[in-house]
Amino acid sequence: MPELTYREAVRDALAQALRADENVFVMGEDIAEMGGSMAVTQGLLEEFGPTRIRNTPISEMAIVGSGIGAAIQGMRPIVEIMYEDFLTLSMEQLVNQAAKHRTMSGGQVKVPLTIRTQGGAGWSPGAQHAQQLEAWFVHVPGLKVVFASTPQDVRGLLWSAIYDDNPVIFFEHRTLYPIKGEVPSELEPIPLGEARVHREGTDVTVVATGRLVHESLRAAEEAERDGISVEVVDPRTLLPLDEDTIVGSVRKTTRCVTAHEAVARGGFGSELAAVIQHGAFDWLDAPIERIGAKFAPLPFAPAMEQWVVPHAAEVLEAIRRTVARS
Amino acid sequence: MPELTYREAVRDALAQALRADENVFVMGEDIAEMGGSMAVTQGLLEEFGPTRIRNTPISEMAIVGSGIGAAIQGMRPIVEIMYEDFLTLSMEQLVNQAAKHRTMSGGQVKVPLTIRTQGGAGWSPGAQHAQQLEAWFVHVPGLKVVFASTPQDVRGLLWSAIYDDNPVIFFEHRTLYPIKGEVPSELEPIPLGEARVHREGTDVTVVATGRLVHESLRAAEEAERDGISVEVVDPRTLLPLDEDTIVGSVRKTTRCVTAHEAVARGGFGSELAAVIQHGAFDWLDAPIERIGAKFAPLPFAPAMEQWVVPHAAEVLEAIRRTVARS
Amino acid sequence: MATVEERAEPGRKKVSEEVLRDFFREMLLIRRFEEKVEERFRAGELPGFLHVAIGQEAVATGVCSALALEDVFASTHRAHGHSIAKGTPAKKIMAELYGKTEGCSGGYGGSMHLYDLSVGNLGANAVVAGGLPGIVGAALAFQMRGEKRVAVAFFGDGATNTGTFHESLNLAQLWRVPAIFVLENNGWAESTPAVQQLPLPVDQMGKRAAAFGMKLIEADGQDVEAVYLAALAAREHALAGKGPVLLHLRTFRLTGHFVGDPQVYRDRDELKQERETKDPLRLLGARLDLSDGDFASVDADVTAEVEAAVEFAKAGTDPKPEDALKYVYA
Amino acid sequence: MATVEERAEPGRKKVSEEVLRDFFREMLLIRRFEEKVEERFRAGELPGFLHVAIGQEAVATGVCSALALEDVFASTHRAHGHSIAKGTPAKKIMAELYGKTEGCSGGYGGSMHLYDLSVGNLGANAVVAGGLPGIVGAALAFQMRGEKRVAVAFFGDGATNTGTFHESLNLAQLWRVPAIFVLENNGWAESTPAVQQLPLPVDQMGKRAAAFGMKLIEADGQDVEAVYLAALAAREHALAGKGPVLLHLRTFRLTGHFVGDPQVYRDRDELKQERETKDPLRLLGARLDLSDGDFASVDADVTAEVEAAVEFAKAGTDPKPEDALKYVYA
Ligand SMILES: Cc1ncc(C[n+]2csc(CCOP(=O)(O)OP(=O)(O)O)c2C)c(N)n1
Ligand SMILES: Cc1ncc(C[n+]2csc(CCOP(=O)(O)OP(=O)(O)O)c2C)c(N)n1
Ligand SMILES: [Mg+2]
Ligand SMILES: [Mg+2]
Repeated sequence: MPELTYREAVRDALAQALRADENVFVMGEDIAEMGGSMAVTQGLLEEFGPTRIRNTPISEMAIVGSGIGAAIQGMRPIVEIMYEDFLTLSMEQLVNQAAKHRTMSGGQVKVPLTIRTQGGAGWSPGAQHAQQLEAWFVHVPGLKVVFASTPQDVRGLLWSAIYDDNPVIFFEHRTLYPIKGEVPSELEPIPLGEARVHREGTDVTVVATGRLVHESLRAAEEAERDGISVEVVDPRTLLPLDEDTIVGSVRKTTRCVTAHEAVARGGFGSELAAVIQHGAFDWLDAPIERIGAKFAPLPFAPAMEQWVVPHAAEVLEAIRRTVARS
Repeated sequence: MPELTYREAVRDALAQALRADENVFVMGEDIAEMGGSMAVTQGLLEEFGPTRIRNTPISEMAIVGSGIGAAIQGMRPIVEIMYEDFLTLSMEQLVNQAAKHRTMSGGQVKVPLTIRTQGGAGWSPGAQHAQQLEAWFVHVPGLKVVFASTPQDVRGLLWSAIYDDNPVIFFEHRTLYPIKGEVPSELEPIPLGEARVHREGTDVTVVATGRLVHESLRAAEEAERDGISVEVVDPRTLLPLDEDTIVGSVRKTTRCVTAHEAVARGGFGSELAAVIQHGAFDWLDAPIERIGAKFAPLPFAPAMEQWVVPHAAEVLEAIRRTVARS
Repeated sequence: MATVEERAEPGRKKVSEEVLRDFFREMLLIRRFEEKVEERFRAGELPGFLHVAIGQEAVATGVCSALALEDVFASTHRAHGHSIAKGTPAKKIMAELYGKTEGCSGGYGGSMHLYDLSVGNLGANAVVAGGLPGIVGAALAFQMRGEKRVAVAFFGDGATNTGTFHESLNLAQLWRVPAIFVLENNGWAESTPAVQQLPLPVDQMGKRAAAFGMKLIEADGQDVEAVYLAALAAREHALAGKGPVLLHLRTFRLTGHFVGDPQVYRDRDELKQERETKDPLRLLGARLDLSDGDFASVDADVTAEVEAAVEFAKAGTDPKPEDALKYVYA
Repeated sequence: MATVEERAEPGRKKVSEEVLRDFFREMLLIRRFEEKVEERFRAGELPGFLHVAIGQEAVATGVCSALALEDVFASTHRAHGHSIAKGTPAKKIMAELYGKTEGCSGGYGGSMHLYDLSVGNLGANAVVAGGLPGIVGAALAFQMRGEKRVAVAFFGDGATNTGTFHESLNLAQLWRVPAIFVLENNGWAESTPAVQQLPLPVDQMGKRAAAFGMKLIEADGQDVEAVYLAALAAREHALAGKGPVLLHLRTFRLTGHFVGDPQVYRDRDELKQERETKDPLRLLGARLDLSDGDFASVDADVTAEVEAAVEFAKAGTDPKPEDALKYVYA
């Protein structure tokens, strides 16, 4: 199996989708000549030309909204919002328009739009360039929400998102772009709505997304040295959620930690905890521990930033806390 | 004690705050001559004049943002966003600016801004005029979030919000404006961050917000006829959350139902469930049941609308489910 | 201000009397439809939140008559007229207002969310300016595929204050997409008069086109012929690949903002005067020199159509509660 | 376009040579500061995301010199120059970039969030146009309290495409608040050239004022005297209660968008030519006819200040991790 970086995997999915269907096109800020602020779209302009690889003005509302309009006309636009912090500028179109057109029209309209975005701390950008906002969208019927953590997943899921007939908000994590991983030689679409069990285990389940998948795998290895067997599950699609796999895992292990980089309060981990405590109530041997960023806007100074967002150590401590309960 | 409607109680808090401090002013769409689309600000223009009671153009971003700027200069602006669905248009200013200025400035800046808004289903407005979006803001450090359910609470909490030195998003529920209730003859500020126990009980705790407080009280009365004793708690302030009162109540009753009108998935009830399962794990005798809107954009036709949003009946069923667990 | 060439002058008679009579019929249909909506709302039969466009019928008819079936549009909270004028049968709209499955949005939308893809209605929008970005995208799709179609957005003067308006026109002009932005300038945003919400004098709102270098065409929104000619010119411009057009139409809202609005904020005399001098149906009737008999026969005809629409709607099917979940995803 | 009276013509010499020499010193300080930032970033000493404004110093110095201490401003991701020019000591800014508690934002902000309330810096903003609405609000507060102060927003040509820009200028003009909107038009939004992001020709961005009926003042952004005079005129206008001003300054970004930007998208020859002909320091140096000795002495002076700033910053205190929670609420 070939190896790709996460960045290359995104690019490959885009390129293949662009080749496969002329209705697919990409638009966003600085995605053409510069190849995007994360260098994800590099080379696409050369292959597909400026009609299909479109730089836009700084106008997140119009970017998303024009994507919606084109999608309704049968295109499959992929729009890039440079940092997910700037999704705040397009919430109206995402929430009131993209998510609702289909229901409001009584099923006449389809919105096959993909909104790619990225974020994440770890590089001292300050408070406005590193938020993790996926939880908001899980609260919005009509949207689908994906957050991919590996090269293989990001490629297979992005393909499915592009060819899904619904608006999909597709989260990438900034610090994952350079990581490498094996991918199938042919792109294999990964259905939306299926979790991935990264590691089987018997004592605790860690349900993690994005960067925290990797931190959790690290924590799991550490825990194993202490004789704790950890199962690591990545929902990958946050909406719709693969409750069966997640709840099934916790029923097996009887303990659970949720882990994401987003602020813990009101985060996706809360939704997970709510679902899991309900579905695995009779199985649970310990309260579900939620790991997420501490409750503060992200400060600039590295010492504070690193302390605010979670790492393997916090996941490991939480694992230990759940196991300490008899 | 005098009786006021919820609408009058909001108006009274505004009027008293305007009288007490000349830094207080009100702005929003159609709040002046018309008195607001919910008739809440009626009469304020006459008493306080057009400088302090300001109609604005339709520009939710600028309304919130100029409120922030004025607040930083020492004013205490109260801005009204006509329907909370339109908060989607000001998310950038709410989340990236209002919530973060204080931290980003290393404590130099204060933002004593109140954002009043309202929403809620039950009158067939369709999908874009009845969302309940409070859960999003609970995920944003730096904001405070209030959702008041009675005349007394709405008056006392609004006063505290206006005089709080932080940005407070203040949710009112459309269908509550006409309800009546007793209020203290002198306005008594209610501290932010304190839950209210509406009704004591021993078998189940219902933690409810907004309209669902009233539905839950109705359900509790019904349940009592079956010999089930229900405690009803309204957090009132969603952020910061009075975990002690809520968790304490569930430790006592050993069962819990959360109830709000917002979509259940990813809603504030998930945060409550996550907190409660953690804090009351050893006490819980049944999984926490979450009641919220079903997973759909709100349809127009009354039969569908009524089915999507929850009422006393759903709360009652959930109460019964928790009690059925031995 | 637009040059004289860009203005469709009211005096310039280019439309045959026959066509004008058709316009009259349609405008009267819209009027009677909305009067019926007001009546049925007051009778407690119609749920929800309703806005009529009484006084603005010439805009709906004038613009939509200039469009082809394959052209698309997005409307606002004030959508009945646009929807009828673009070709959705009145009965399907009425059925929607009654929340029936026979409605043009299957009972899911309501008055503020009328859709009808079969005639290019991409949806009315209850968020001010919410439909504009989508129209840019629709026009972009037409441009990318080389289709000779235009995409049209209706919106009010209040909407021009939104960031969404600015971003949409800006992007449309940058990419020269075939879009027409129809500014239906009635000088009010709900209760807020022009002077309280517009930094430009109400008649100079066309200046907003200058911020984008966009083609501006202006016409008297109470004169259906002028509107029609202006819309034809706008469509021609857009289809010629010359880019989008801001079509500025000054019009008058001769009723409340919403059905049931007591209009406490409005000067009674002014309103009365506007009703007497600005009613597009009166103006067109006078111009056509309709006899009482002529008028009565058209009126009977459209009134019957509206009555039939109500019958159709009332006889319609209520959706099942659990159908709410039917279209969350495609 | 602005009338001739509204233009601060480059030729109109109104500023004494002494003042121009002060301007020169400050602009060189900004230049050396930012060169040092680039150097320290490449050396791996500075965390985060940095943007310098090399080539745009005349804007910072010209505008801020026209302001009083009690005037306030909001800046952008490209904030070092504005901050120095409004009076924050270079060392406090450098300490911020090093993430120290001695920094002007206590180490919480970083380069994109420089604050200094003591000199009226209400904060740099990493969200394009994010600071504009707040400036309207600040100006509103001044207006309501009858204070003779102006509030100033800096932003780029790219920012004029945002809805936030439109809503802010619209509201400011409607309410005639004493705000100055400084459009620092360098013809680029990151890698995207004017022609790909602006529907108007780059030199005609002043037309955006027409959408609001706002006063427009334009000047050559590379000529510090012209900028200064234009800013003075803008301030006078705003303080006279005549409403806000769009101050359009054409300028040039003589470096990458961010520190480390390889500028693959940029024509090398053009950049080289711009560096030779558009550098505001060269232009001012030539005008002042500075001798090599003069220049060297000013340079030594500001370079020493920058070195001292680095020393100060490096000797600063790192915040404690848990201080992250200190200012979540007031
Ligand atoms: C974003 C948003 N803000 C506020 C409202 C409430 N609202 C509905 S219609 C309206 C006035 C619209 O004025 P205009 O655009 O001129 O249209 P008109 O009603 O005159 O046809 C307002 C403020 C809304 N629907 N959407
Ligand atoms: C809302 C938003 N969208 C995108 C970005 C990413 N971004 C940062 S600077 C920039 C270009 C800004 O261009 P301009 O306003 O002209 O300022 P300049 O960089 O030229 O000084 C972009 C797109 C952002 N910070 N905020
Ligand atoms: Mg209007
Ligand atoms: Mg620029």
